[in-house]
Amino acid sequence: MNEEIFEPKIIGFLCNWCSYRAADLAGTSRIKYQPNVRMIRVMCTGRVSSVFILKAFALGADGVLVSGCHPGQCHYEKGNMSARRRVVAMKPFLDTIGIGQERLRLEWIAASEGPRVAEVVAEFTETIKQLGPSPFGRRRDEN
Amino acid sequence: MTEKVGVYICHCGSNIAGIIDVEGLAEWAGENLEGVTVSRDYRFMCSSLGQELIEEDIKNEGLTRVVVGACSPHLHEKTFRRVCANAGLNPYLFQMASLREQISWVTTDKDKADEKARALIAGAVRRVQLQEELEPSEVPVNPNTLVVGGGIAGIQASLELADAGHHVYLVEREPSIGGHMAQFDKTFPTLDCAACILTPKMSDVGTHDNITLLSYSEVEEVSGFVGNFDVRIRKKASYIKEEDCTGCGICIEKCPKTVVDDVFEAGLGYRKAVYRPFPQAVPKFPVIDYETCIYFEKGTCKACEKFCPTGAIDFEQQDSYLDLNVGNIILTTGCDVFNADQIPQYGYGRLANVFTSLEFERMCNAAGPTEGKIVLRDGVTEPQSVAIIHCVGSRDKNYNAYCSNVCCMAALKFGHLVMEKTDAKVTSFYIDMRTPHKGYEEFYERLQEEGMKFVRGRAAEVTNAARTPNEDGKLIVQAEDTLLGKQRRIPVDMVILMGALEPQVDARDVALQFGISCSMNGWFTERHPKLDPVATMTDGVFIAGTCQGPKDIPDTVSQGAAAAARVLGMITRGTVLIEPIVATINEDKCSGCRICNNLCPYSAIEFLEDKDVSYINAALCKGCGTCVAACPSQAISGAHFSNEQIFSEIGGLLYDVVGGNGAKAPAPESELVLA
Amino acid sequence: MTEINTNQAFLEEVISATPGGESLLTCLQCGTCGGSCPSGPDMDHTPREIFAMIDAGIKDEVLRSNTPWYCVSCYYCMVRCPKEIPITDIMYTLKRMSVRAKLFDNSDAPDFSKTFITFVENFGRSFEVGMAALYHATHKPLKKFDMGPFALKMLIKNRLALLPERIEGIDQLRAILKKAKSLEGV
Amino acid sequence: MRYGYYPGCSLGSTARPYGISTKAIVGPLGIELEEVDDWNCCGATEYIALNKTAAYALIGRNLALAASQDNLEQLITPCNACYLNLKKTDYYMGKYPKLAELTNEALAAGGLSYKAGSLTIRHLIDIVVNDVGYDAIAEKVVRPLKGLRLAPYYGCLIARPEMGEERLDDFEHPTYMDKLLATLGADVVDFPLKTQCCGGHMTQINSEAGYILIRNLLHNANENNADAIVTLCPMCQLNLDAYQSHVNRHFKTNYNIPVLYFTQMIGLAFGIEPKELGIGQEFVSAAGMVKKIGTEPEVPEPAKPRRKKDDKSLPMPGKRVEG
Repeated sequence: MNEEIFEPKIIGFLCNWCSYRAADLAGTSRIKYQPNVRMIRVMCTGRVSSVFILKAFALGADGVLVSGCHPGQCHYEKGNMSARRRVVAMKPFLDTIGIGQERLRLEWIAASEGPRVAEVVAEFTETIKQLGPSPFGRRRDEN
Repeated sequence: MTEKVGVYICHCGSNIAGIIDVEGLAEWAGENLEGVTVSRDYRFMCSSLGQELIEEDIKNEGLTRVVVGACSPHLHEKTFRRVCANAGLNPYLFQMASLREQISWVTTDKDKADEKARALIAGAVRRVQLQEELEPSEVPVNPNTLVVGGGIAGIQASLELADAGHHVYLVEREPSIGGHMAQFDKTFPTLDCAACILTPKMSDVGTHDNITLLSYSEVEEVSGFVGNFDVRIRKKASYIKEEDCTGCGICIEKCPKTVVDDVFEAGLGYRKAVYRPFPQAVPKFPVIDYETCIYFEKGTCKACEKFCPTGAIDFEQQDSYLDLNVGNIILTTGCDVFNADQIPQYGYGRLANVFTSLEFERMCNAAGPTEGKIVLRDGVTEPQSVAIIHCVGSRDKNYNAYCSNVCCMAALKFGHLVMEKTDAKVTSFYIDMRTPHKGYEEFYERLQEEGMKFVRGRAAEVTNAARTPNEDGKLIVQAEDTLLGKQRRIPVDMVILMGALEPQVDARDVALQFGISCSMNGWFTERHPKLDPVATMTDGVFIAGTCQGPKDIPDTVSQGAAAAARVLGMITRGTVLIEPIVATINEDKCSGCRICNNLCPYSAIEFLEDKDVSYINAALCKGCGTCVAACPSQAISGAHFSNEQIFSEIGGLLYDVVGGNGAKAPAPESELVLA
Repeated sequence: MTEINTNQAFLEEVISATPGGESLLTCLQCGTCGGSCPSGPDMDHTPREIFAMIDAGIKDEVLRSNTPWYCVSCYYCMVRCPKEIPITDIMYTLKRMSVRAKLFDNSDAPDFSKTFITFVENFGRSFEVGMAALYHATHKPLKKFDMGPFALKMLIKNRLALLPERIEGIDQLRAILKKAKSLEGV
Repeated sequence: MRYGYYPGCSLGSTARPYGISTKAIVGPLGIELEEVDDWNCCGATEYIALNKTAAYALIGRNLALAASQDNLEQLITPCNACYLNLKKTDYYMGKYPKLAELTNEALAAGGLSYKAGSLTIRHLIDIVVNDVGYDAIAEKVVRPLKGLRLAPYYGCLIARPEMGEERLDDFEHPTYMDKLLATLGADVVDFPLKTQCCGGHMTQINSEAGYILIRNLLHNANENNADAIVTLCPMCQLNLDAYQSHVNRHFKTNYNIPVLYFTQMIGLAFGIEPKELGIGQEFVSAAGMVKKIGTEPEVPEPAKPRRKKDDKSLPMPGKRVEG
């Protein structure tokens, strides 16, 4: 797959209560956005361990998006805060192992913020396009 | 381990098939994804025929796993789990891929849509093969119900449940139930008197054997889960011994302190420091307002105590607490009204004869500050002309973008009341007249016949700056009459601002307390906007009335009854299934570091001193997985969201990336690939 | 006689030429702008009508109307608009369009602006005497009668500069404005 | 307190008294104004009517010059139109990247550039009431404006439009000048038209339309028995003052209301000689008004009575009277 039409493969971890529902809302509202983010539903961003994120990169993801409820709106009271601590802590590590912290993004998207999903996906896809393919992502040509 | 996976791709009519090549997708899954033994596409998987299709395959083809690529799991996961169960397959061996919400509805490029669809199916297929049989635990439902908020919604819900023979705890923040409806004089479109239809229901609540009325109280804490909530109520000190008080009202009569009543009288009238919001208040007991009572301020007075015939006054009284256990909760916390002085050009607070809709409701009310007389701020002069301004704080991005639903009809009601009680001319300034209910449009026509004038144009400003003699001493409403395309200045004596309905100021805190979510505006979010309007995402917590969004009395009452019906369903069933998505600790791996102990929001994790390991109480665990992610020694595993399951889902999603091994069988145990 | 839907591109033109113009799409025709406008009574069409006409693509009639020229830039409409439409900026956009399309026949307003900027472009400062003279002489010969004593009185009151001030960096300013105009394709 | 100073064209001519009085009071107030070198006209409301990019570039040049002038951070102007243009350009360049790009491309042709947010643009009265403060002003009042009934007239462009988070005051009914005049000892009219339009350029392009707007303002000020209208904008002052006789002729009225700048009122209260404040240069003479200073007010404000038993009047929102 040649670079000028590089289409990032992004893994998204969305919490069941806010962000995944926001994605549902974006759908029901027929808001169009890039197809680059492939989403995984978790009950809470608190469940998104560093292992998930590293695994995604290890398997060749160009970017990882973690999205949960706004601070204070977490369905489990404060799981999203643990997620934030974890993401913050990981960023420098991603730099050191040569992946680059820009490839990991944390976003608060409430269930009612359908349009926000489209925005975030657009922005993040653009960021990753600028960064180019992940050093770990060795592509096989699709047919 | 070789599983037999069945893959089912739904067309959802053209909703999915219109963008995604569903036949191609099913074919591809069958050919490329290891473990897939059956792969079909069908027009409507959720239809009974679609469901039978899956059941047949499970029985005849011996499927051990099922994947359905259709809509969001939030819509039909339950449906298909039931299908599996019917065919004897554990429902947790099923996985859903949201092809519609996440692809066909949001993607324009068909090829890219197909690519993403393959990824989602691959992810689901790989994940499902590692999913494990789970058994939801069944817990009994406590038949008692907590209703929060004593407005008409809460009253309706409480009576429905109580009449059905179940106990209700009705909590009300104010000294009396009744809510906004109790402030009104008439109700549209039938113009029957609000008090006449409300007060009987209020006294029913007050006297009902199955209702414990907790007025002047607030919910302090909520814990537990559907079927079995623990709730702590704080009963605010009223300094009145209810057991001794006869409600004779002598204390109120004798109280020397008069203050403006900003709550029930909407700031248009006065009350004493010891007060009962209105004569028909339920319960009948007055309360002493700590903030304004002379005794609490200066240490002397006690006039009420001196004159109370039954010695029911108790200045030493403290807040008391009440711990309840209930099976279900109905939130009917209602709404607030827009604070009109935020819009300077309408002059509220600056121009004396500009009133808010709530002030005007009180003015019309025979029991209100003016005994129902419609007068200017001086309290005596009857207006000759009245302007009613719609959409004050509604349909306005500067304040609230939404339509408040009731204002147009309330404006018509006001028009009628003004013309009935005075000789004043009434002009309404509207953007669009919205009367979409039974008998509403007819009411609009009736007001036209009664001579109410309508200017289609949002009032631009209300000013007291007269330009011509006929404007002198008047309030001038300036607006474009959009049907004429001309600017008009209409001099009037009185202006009524139809303020928007807004969420209660503390709505977000309440939502957080009960574990439900709010819309961006602050309205409580229902489980489904059309098909599940009174349930919330939290099982056992229901919502009704204006806390869910602006609505009028008929809709509010229907929702109150609907919520009660949902609760009755739960009570009748008697038990409820708890999702088995909980975390468990492998004692051999646990290092006893206790990191997880404080992380758990529900303190479901305790430390077993004797074994020196942590232990999770499944009954309290809600399955958020925070502890699982945090455990340094990987000793905690989250059912249905294990590392292995998520890893293989990632692998599938990245099927088209070398290293993803998308098409191959999932790696059984997790290896941390970063060497 | 303009027929409806003559120019569907017009709406797009207006939007793209106005910062934040997209919100014009959400106009709900409430008339808050027309109601708030100090010049409302003197306009051929209220701002609200202008927006409906833009939407309908009645380009010529919009650019012929005096509405944008009667805008006094008081910004009432803009802060009151429930859809946060930058109405005043849209009026500026329409002024520019109508000047370029040479469609606004009563040339007083545009020429007042033109006279004004002539001085700005030549001196870097505005200059009332010159303006009054040039504008009223070229424009309202009849009004000269009225303006003569007016200007005189201003002089007596010592409130008119007799000679235009010229800034030092006038060439720099000209270069900037020249570049700006080329960027806008004028 | 040191600020960059952008006087604007009119202060050298039609608004010369504004310039003079400003210079006269900044000293006593401890304000240090450093004029922007070689500033140019802001284009008023006219330039943008013909060219958009050029209009922003025209203003951009001033911003660029000020920002590069020994690291000024705050830019002050006494003219509402200049204030709006400078502030709006800074705000839009921040809000609309494309606009910023074009503006800077043009500025580059003159070897200049400006980054949105480098300067805080403020109106003179903003620093007077907020940085100096009412108390400091009150201390310097030696000649209270007792006996004067003044109508504070803000005009449009200082109150609107919305330009980012921080706002001087309400869009429609600001009160900072009311407070200022009260601080100076004057009796202040609650002027309902305080942010209404003075006619702007209508006096030039359609005098009839312009006169009506001016008439409305004079009429209401007159109804409120104002001894003078106090402005903070050259355009407002010019229209209300210089055209007052035209208006009288046109509508057969006989308004005679002097229109002064807030800086002149501060000067008077500080005991500065009227002449040194440019008083005398106005069309409608303020001599009578000046004489009145110190006399007893004609309309004494009735004190709000406590609510009596028989008082039927309804409580006014915000203004609570307890009984």
